[in-house]
Amino acid sequence: MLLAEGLHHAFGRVVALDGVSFSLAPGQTLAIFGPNGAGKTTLLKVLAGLINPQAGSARVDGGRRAIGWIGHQSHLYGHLTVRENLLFWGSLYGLSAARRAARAAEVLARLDMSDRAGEPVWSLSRGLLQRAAIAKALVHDPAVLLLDEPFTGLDLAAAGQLRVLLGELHDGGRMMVLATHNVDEGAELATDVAFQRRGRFVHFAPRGTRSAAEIAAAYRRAMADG
Amino acid sequence: MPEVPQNAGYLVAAYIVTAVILLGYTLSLYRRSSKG
Amino acid sequence: MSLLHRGRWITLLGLALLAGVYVRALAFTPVERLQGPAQKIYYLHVPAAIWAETAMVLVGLGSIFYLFLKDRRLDRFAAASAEVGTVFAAIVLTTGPIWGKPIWGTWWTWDARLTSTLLLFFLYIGYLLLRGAVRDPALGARYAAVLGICGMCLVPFIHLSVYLFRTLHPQPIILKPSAPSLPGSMLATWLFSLGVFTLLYVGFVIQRYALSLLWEERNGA
Amino acid sequence: MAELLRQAWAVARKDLLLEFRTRTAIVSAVVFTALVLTVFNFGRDPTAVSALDLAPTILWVTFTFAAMLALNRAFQLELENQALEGLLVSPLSRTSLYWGKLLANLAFVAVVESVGLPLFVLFFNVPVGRVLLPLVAVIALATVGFVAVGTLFSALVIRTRFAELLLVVLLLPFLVPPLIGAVQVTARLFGDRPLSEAVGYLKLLAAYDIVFVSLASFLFRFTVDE
Repeated sequence: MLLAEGLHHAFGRVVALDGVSFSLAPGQTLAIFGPNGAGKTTLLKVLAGLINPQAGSARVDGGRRAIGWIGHQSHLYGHLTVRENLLFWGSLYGLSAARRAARAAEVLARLDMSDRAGEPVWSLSRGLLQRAAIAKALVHDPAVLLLDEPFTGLDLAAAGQLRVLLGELHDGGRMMVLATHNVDEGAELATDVAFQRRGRFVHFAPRGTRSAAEIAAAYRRAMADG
Repeated sequence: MPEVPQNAGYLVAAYIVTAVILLGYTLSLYRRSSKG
Repeated sequence: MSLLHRGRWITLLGLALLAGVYVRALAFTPVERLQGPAQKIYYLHVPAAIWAETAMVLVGLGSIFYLFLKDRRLDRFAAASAEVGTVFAAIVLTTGPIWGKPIWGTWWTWDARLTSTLLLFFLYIGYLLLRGAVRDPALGARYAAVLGICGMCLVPFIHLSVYLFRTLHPQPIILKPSAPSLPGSMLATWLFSLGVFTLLYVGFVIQRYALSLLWEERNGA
Repeated sequence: MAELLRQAWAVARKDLLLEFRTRTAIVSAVVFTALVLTVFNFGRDPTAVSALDLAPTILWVTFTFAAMLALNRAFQLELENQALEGLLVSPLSRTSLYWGKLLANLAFVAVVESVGLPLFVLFFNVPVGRVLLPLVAVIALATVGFVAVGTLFSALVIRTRFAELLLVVLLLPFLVPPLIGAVQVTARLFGDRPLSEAVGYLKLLAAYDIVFVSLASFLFRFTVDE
């Protein structure tokens, strides 16, 4: 379960969150669309515990152990190998030595990077680096996966691969919150859709049978009216 | 009776320096507050 | 009457009374036989040193409460107290050598108070530089608070290490530079001066506090 | 408590592994120490000033410089590898992060000191034999003091512009008390004076360590949290 209640946060006079409340059950994926500066990243950072909100509260069952974060930073140490990175992060998430070794192997296999396990991260290409970053975010099998503009900077092929991969992550009870300013990305992954503007959800509803195109049109209408 | 050392010059210098620093800071505060 | 004006009035009153201290010290207080007239530098040097240090302790206290209460007023006070503390430290570091030359024959002596004020001065410079180096006001306030608290906790250690160091090289008791055990009228002048420096501290801090308010309104921080 | 130490050790181990992999920082620090000791040797006229009088100051000025080199690179690792956000998202407590960095810094400085001390004895033929143990003890006692404060301050300056310079300026007043204590105790040791004379300074060093390690552990969170 993920619960956000009455979130308010501002940086000086710039309002980032102006009363956001929603909850997410296992298996649900929320896609949040909104222009830059709508407060999407702030919302994700509050959910991840990086920022404590000036008002309201955000809670995830299992706390930080249950949260996976994929942002613009890889969180990987260049001079460590891919496996060494995964083992290090696994130990921070409280996995026992055996458990983290198993998880590392499992996650690398899932991202078909097992052959790269022994290579230093600095030698990886951009696409491989992105996959290694996702591997890191999954090593502790998080209940909630928070993705902040994951598609930015990826070429078409890498974006496609990422979309397939995220699709597969729907398994089990995993919850996902994806924030992006590009409405053409991620709409089809979502079980629920929200439009965020000036710190508020101007639209929040299940995707239902709406196609990505319909959602994009609805988004443009919502953003257009003043 | 040992003769009292004649070092009044230093005394005056110290008092002037203190006054200059305090007045200087007062001025600085005034200038910074009125700057447009 | 705005805060700024109130601060200015207090400062002007303080400066006027300071003139009173000058007259009283120079004309109406007896000359100390051993050190000669230069001894009267004391009446400014010691109160300034006391307030240079007290200001740092107040910066630390303001910083502790700021970190817990996140109240911007405490942060403004800490910034003001640090700047004013720097000014008083500057007074000590200028009058100190001027006093040292006639009494010890050298411009700089590792006298306990002078040395501890020098360290305090470096602490202040670091504090002001840190505040200047961080652009985001909220972040700058938090970082300054961390340094302010460490600075306050350092003051006793500065004293300990400096006075401990000094007791190993005992200076002649007669010219005991640190504690001003002064007879009658000299003590009165000294206390009067301490009072004036207190007033100056308050006036300056209020003005500097009001200045921060002004800057915040101006660039909408 | 065990969890705190375990996590701290994970961070320290990662830092030292990275340090071992790149080695540039540790080698340059050791070379720098040797250089400073050499310069000190040329800097004095052996006939005028006996080595013994200057020895404590030379030793401690060298060690202080070496320590400051170490302090800067600690959080540089996180910045270069874009990993600080990952550490803050993970369940790693801020105190453990601080202790991890402190341990790594102390290990780094210990390596430099363990090379610097023999060189120092060699260059200045200081009779260290009998007093080696107490000397190492006072070196450790003083180093913990300023590295504890330095580790906290390096987190403060890491995001400012002139990080290296600012760190030195902020740290200078905090170096003096432990430095005075260390030089005084070292002078007594070299002068074969009974340690009882230096008890005051030993207490100063111990009190400094206790106060500033606990203070820095508490204040560290404010340097990283939003």
